Amino acid sequence: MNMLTDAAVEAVLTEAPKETLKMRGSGVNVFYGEKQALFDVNLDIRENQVTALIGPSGCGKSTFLRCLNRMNDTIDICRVNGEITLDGEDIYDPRIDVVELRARVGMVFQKPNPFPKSIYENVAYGPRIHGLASTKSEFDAIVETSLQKAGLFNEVKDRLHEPGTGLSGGQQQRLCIARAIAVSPEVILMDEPCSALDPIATAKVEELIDELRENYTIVIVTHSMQQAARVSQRTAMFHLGHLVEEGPTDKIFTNPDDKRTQDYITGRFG
Amino acid sequence: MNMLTDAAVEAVLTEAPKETLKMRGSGVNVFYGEKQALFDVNLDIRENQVTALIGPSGCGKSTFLRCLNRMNDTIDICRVNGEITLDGEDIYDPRIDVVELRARVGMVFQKPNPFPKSIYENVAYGPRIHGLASTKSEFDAIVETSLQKAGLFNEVKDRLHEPGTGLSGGQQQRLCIARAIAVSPEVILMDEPCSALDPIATAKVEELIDELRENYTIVIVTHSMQQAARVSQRTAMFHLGHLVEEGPTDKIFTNPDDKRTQDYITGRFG
Amino acid sequence: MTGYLFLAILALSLIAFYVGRSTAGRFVAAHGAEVHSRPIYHGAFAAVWVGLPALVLVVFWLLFQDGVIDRLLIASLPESMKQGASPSQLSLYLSEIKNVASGRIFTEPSPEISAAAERYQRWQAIAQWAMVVVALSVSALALYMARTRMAPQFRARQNFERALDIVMILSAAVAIIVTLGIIVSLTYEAIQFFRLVPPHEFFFGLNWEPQIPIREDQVAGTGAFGAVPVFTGTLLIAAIALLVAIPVGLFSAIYLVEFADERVRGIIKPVLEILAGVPTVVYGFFAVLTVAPAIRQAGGMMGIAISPNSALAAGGVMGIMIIPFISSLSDDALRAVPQSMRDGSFAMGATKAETVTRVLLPAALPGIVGGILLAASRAIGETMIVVMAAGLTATLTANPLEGVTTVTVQIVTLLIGDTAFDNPKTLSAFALGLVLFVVTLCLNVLALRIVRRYREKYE
Amino acid sequence: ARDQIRIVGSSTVFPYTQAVAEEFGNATDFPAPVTESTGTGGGMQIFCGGVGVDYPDITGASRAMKESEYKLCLENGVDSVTEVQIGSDGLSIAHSVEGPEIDLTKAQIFQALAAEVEVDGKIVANPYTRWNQIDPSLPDSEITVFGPPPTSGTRDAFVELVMEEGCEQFPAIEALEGDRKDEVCKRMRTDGPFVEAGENDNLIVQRLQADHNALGIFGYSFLYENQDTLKAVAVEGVKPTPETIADESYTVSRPLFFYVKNAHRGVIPGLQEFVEEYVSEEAMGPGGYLEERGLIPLSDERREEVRNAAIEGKNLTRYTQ
Amino acid sequence: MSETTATAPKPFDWSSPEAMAKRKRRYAADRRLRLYGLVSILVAIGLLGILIASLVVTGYSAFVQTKIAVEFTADPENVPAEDPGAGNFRAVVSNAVQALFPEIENRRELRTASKILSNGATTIVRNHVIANPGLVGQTFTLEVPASDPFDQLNKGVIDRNLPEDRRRVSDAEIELFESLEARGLVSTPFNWGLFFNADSRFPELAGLAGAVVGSFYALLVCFLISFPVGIAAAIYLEEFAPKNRWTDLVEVNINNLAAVPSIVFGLLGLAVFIQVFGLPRSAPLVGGMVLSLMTLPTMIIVTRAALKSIPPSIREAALGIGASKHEVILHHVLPLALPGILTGTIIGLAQALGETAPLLLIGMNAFLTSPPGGIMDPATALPTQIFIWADSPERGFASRTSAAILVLLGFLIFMNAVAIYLRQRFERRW
Ligand SMILES: Nc1ncnc2c1ncn2[C@@H]1O[C@H](COP(=O)(O)OP(=O)(O)OP(=O)(O)O)[C@@H](O)[C@H]1O
Ligand SMILES: Nc1ncnc2c1ncn2[C@@H]1O[C@H](COP(=O)(O)OP(=O)(O)OP(=O)(O)O)[C@@H](O)[C@H]1O
Ligand SMILES: [Mg+2]
Ligand SMILES: [Mg+2]
Ligand SMILES: O=P([O-])([O-])[O-]
Repeated sequence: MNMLTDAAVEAVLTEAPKETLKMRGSGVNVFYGEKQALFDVNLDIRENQVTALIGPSGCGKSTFLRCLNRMNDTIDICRVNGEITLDGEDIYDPRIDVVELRARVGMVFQKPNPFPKSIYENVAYGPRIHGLASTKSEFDAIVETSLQKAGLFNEVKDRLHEPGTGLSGGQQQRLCIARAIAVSPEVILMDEPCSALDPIATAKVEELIDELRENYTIVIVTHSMQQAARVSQRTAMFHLGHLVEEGPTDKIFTNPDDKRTQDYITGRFG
Repeated sequence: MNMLTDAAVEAVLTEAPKETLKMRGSGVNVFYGEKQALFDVNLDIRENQVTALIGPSGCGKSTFLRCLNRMNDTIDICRVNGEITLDGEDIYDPRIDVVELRARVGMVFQKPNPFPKSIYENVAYGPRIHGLASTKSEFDAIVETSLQKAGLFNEVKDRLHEPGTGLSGGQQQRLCIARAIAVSPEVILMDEPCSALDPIATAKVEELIDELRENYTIVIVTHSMQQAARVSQRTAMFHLGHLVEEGPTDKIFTNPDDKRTQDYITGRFG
Repeated sequence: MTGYLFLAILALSLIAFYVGRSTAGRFVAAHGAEVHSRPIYHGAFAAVWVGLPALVLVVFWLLFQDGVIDRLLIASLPESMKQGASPSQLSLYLSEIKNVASGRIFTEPSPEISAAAERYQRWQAIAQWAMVVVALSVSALALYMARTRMAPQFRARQNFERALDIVMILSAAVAIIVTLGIIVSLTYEAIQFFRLVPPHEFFFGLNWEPQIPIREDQVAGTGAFGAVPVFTGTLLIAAIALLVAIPVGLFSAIYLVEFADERVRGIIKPVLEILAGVPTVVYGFFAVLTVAPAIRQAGGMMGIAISPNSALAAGGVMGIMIIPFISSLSDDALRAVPQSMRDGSFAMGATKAETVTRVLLPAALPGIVGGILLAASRAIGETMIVVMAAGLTATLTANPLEGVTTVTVQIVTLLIGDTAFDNPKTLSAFALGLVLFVVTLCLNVLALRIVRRYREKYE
Repeated sequence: ARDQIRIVGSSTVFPYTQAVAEEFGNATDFPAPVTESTGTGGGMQIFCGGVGVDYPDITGASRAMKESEYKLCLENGVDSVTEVQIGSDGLSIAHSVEGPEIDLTKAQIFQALAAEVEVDGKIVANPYTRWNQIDPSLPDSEITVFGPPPTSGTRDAFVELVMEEGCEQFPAIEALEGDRKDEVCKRMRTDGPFVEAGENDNLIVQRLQADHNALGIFGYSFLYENQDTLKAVAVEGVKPTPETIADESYTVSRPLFFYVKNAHRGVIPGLQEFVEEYVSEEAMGPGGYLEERGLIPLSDERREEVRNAAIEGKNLTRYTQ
Repeated sequence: MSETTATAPKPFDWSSPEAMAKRKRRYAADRRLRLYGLVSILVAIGLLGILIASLVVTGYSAFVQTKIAVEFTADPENVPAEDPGAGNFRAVVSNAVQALFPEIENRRELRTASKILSNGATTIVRNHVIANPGLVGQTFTLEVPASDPFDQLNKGVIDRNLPEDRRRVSDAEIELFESLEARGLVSTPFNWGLFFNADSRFPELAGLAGAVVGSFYALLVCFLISFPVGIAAAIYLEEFAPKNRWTDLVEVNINNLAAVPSIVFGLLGLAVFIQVFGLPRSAPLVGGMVLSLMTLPTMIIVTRAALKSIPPSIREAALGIGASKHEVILHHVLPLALPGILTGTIIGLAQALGETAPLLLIGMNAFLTSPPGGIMDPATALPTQIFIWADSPERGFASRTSAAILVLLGFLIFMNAVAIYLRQRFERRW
């Protein structure tokens, strides 16, 4: 674990006291048709921290992530049971409004997926449907702040009205992040946000995540151990649909309790 | 460059004498329509070595790779000039046979793209179209050897007749490698073969590359500096369509001549 | 009048929309983020509430108004006129009354009729006004109710979306209703038919001569109802059509996708699509006047006797018509195969032909089968071409040079102009239609199965 | 309420009705009648469906109303119908001008087209496939005759005027009784030489132009319009011309009719006026515009008689006595 | 890597003669496939070309019309000034013919001579005088259409060199006509009547206005029903309906509806719309409704395919920021699927435009001398008009039939062009 800087370790330690619970999954089981993809997962997501989900391919990281804002509802054969709460409220309660939930729990996908609209419209879309702004200048302000927070504004400020699909991969991913931020969610879910990016773009996104943590709660799925180590405060390790272990990132990476975690991490860092 | 093991350095040094030239690009310019993507690239590919192409996104790595087996021919707007030779023969000579060329210079893509056929048929496809085998047992032998070389045989030997698309991402990528090996190419081109894979699968593919080097010449594009350092003997750095510098991997990673290389590498390894 | 009423209802919904939106706008100003739905949804909700019920009411009113007034009118006629009058006579009275009422007087009407005409005019006016009043009050009431339901926490979006759902479900139901309508009407008449003709004769009989006398004194045949040759004829012609269309369509698609450049494809594809839109009558003429004589002449030169109504001519021309179904849909399907599949194959050193036949075609199979299925459906259901170019005589043969008849030809000749549904001749058309429906349904189910089974999924 | 006249019926009478309807629409303030061509039999079915605005006022017929049809009318309350003969139409048998001159007897036509014929005193399935098998003087070519389908009045007329008369020449058939005789005489062969070509006479005309050995059966007006490419086959030595048809020396000619629903007179605006126009001298008289369209006019007396009956609405009584 | 027990494959000599021969064969197969493709396309397009060429060859002459300039005198004796409409215009026309051929003395010959003018001449003159009441008592020149046999004679369809008994016009008639030609009274202008006249028994007067308007109304009704209903149904089935056996059944069933012979839809329309709902026979409203039943399956199938092709990532993106399912569809999916939907609409409408059989059943093959005024008036449609004309004995209708088909094809190509334009406008890449 020579990759984890002292600064990061320090950060984790100093932040420990102000940890409050944002989301909690208890006894989450997920089925795709007959097949069970998650088994009795219990995981807490703490406010203003970055939680990384790691684990080998197919272990259920994305599945768990998508439970957190009920994106799984869009898959017909998917059934979720157990309880997931957001600020103590059960998000699978039938009275809950999914639309509102998703506005509060934003999501950035693995593959950048901007709308085939202009950059401006991509960012303004969320505020527009949620009625967060009404005048042109309000929209302009939201778009600018969001793009700035996503570290994209300077690169695109002259081409706000050109299609978002014309950007490079890394730019598109940051555009998606800006789009997610624009509705001021409380939680942002990111599913392997850097897998399509080159190191420079990756660095930018990682920096961004670090900044966003001030105001948002972030859950990130990643295949890169370095990335998990660099950006997260807590790490959860999944294996074959089970949550193997969960804890402060430095602990998981230096001194995991579980043999499988150890193997997984060192399988790379030999 | 703490990632580069002594063993690797040693390997480079000990192998230096038996280096012979396999492919050479001289003065390669590539245009997509009006836009020039590569500028006067001169690069040698040595036999039985792994050459890594690195550089930021959009710098032309894939473009150069695709020149080496004329996969660029499939893009209407793409024009290539300059000279690229394989064993001293110009591969852009009109008399050259593309089919033969591509059989001799195989390719593995960034995203695993097995054919929607059985695992067996995926591997047998190349030998079948090239008429490398005629009897069932010959095919069986080729399929088995290729899968074994790709380190996949044990995992799939019971399901050879199930669809290749049903494999996991890492398995699919190795299947594509097996497919490429099956026609016994002389050179194998790999475009970010591990970007879609988890660390365990990545490790397996890297091991495989190292073994393949014995018999094949390999060119690999990668975004991961660690990967380049781990698997390659020579590294070429591209930037904005120009070849910035090229040399033995340890030299590039420890003591690059060019400021841009330095920046690019350290931009990640800070 | 009715037109104005529709306009008025439309205007009311528009007003409701603005009322809803501005009310919600005030909520937003007062309660901010606590308001559940955006103002526009409150507006849309109010508009739907105000517009839809009133429209439905008016449509139903219009459907029934005339019937009710007619009945009242007849009831109001003096006994002397009603006495012994048949319903048809009464309908003539009604017609006369209405003509008089609208001023089309050409002989002096009787006083009873004039009086009735006046009554008619009066009642119509009353009915019209009643409709206007009722519709508008329904709208107003709905507006009031919608307004009372509006509140910051009111889920206007969900409610509006539920209304949309209902509209969509009703639309989807139309397709089902049409099917039911077809099945019910065909089945009902087919049962009548099977009462007169034993099913085993219909399903297994080899002799089809439905021209039993329409009138007692006509003799045109003995009336044999063995449907086998009709169905074999249909299959023969459809098979010929597919034999023409599948290779031409598929090869065209392959060429357009893999060999032609984008610009050529942009022109050729729509040009080929014209073939599907050419009226079938035109193809009928083409088959009869150009293709059939040409085939016959060619046969004559080779010493082969060819029927003037040969299945080859009808099927061949039908094949031309359905080319675009196969070429366009296969083109789309081939195009949808990801580039990575092509790259994979080319990188192995495959030629274009090998890539197409071994990788792309299998991967695009579902789309291609879908196109072929649609084309086959068209070929089986096509009417005018075969009516003009195929024979009327049912021959049990697989020889494309002979004349055969098809289900659609029989249905048309049995039905056009003849609406007496009480003899086996006309009823047999429905039995044919029903069996055709079932057969094609089975074909479709089979195709769905095959596609599901052999589909090579590339994701 | 409907304010136009509705007409259905024979496709043979259709062109004449069209002409009158057009003239009527142009010359009067009544809307032009709506005319549909449904075939004689089909027209009768609809026409006899009932009285009232939902049913047509007039139906055209290329043969007289049959008793069964009249009964249908009665059953449905259509008890007063006027029959109006407008003229006659020659049924022509014709072929391409390229073909040889042909003169056929009705017996020969019967032998060529019937399902069963008499050979050597026995009734057998029709064995003839070439004309010269019937009579060596006829051309040595395949029998191919395009004719109308059983749904059309033209077919009925052809069977009645040619086949039934032709079969009388054969003693073994004559000796048959009742239904069986009817069947042998009236049934057309279905083994190929006789081709049922649909209702469209032009299609037959054009097929003949393409196929020089084939014969076709259709209305005289089609022959008249296509004299440059088609020529008539003489039947019993006579070719159809306006004169031979009018004087009935060409025996394959038939009267054309229309039938008026009297209950609709005075109710459907313009019906009476339309009938008057149809039977006017300008329309169906010699030199009238219907003659131009190919109708063979009636004799002067007959016209007078028909005109009076039509205008007065004389009920058809043939089947009620 | 414990698996490297297998031996290295034997090197393959790519330049050996066998290998070369093999490759040669493969290239030949490649060229063959390309050739088949090219031939297929050429065949298909060639057939379309033959079809259109044959139509043009027979139909082009219908686009011009022989006209004869005639001087008419509306003398007050025949045409009362107070009510010109009630005048005896037959007399006016026959007087004009007499004036045209002063040499003719007997009535019979005069009647023969007046046959050169269209039967509609009377109506044309009447309408002209009614429109210009000032003409009563005046002499004026009007170009009236020649009747069909002379039109055909003038266009060379009837061969003047054939023997008289094989000609539709006699020697005497030709002589009269030639004298008109010699006087320069015969002209052959563009036949606007083909587009602006309604149907007529007389080929020289017959036009397509009624059929075009009827087809337009019927298509309008068809579009207004099948477009929204088809799209709504497709959206429901594709996006909202649960995926199970039942929806499979619905899918198969909709595919199957596409195979139902159109005439069965006609039957259904006749039974339901006319007999149960009591809608008027021959009306474009009923025609459009029947056609929409027929196009609905096509619309639904194609729209569903278009919806399916929208990548799920777009939907997920929108859902992920809290758009409701309806909003996702309305804001993102539908606009992106629009090009595909348009293709479906056009194919469906093109099919409806050319469909004949069901219209025959609901009486849209009536003979009508004026265009319909609305969707409830009796009307014909282009294909049924073609059907009627094709069945008419007069020569003039043969070319008019082809011309009508060309007009219909023109319609079709126009619709296709609109669709392609719209498709390209809305096509967006992602
Ligand atoms: N839509 C689906 N239908 C059926 N099974 C699914 C579906 N999505 C995921 N699964 C299954 O659920 C399991 C967990 O999948 P998930 O996508 O959560 O894995 P993951 O940890 O995100 O893997 P990766 O790192 O490859 O993205 C896998 O076995 C997968 O095959
Ligand atoms: N098919 C194409 N058409 C047009 N331009 C292209 C095409 N493919 C690549 N380019 C352009 O050529 C340049 C080099 O692209 P290339 O794919 O070689 O980059 P790369 O180094 O492989 O980047 P990455 O790491 O993102 O894969 C880029 O600017 C790209 O936009
Ligand atoms: Mg995942
Ligand atoms: Mg690349
Ligand atoms: O239409 P027909 O005159 O042949 O009955």
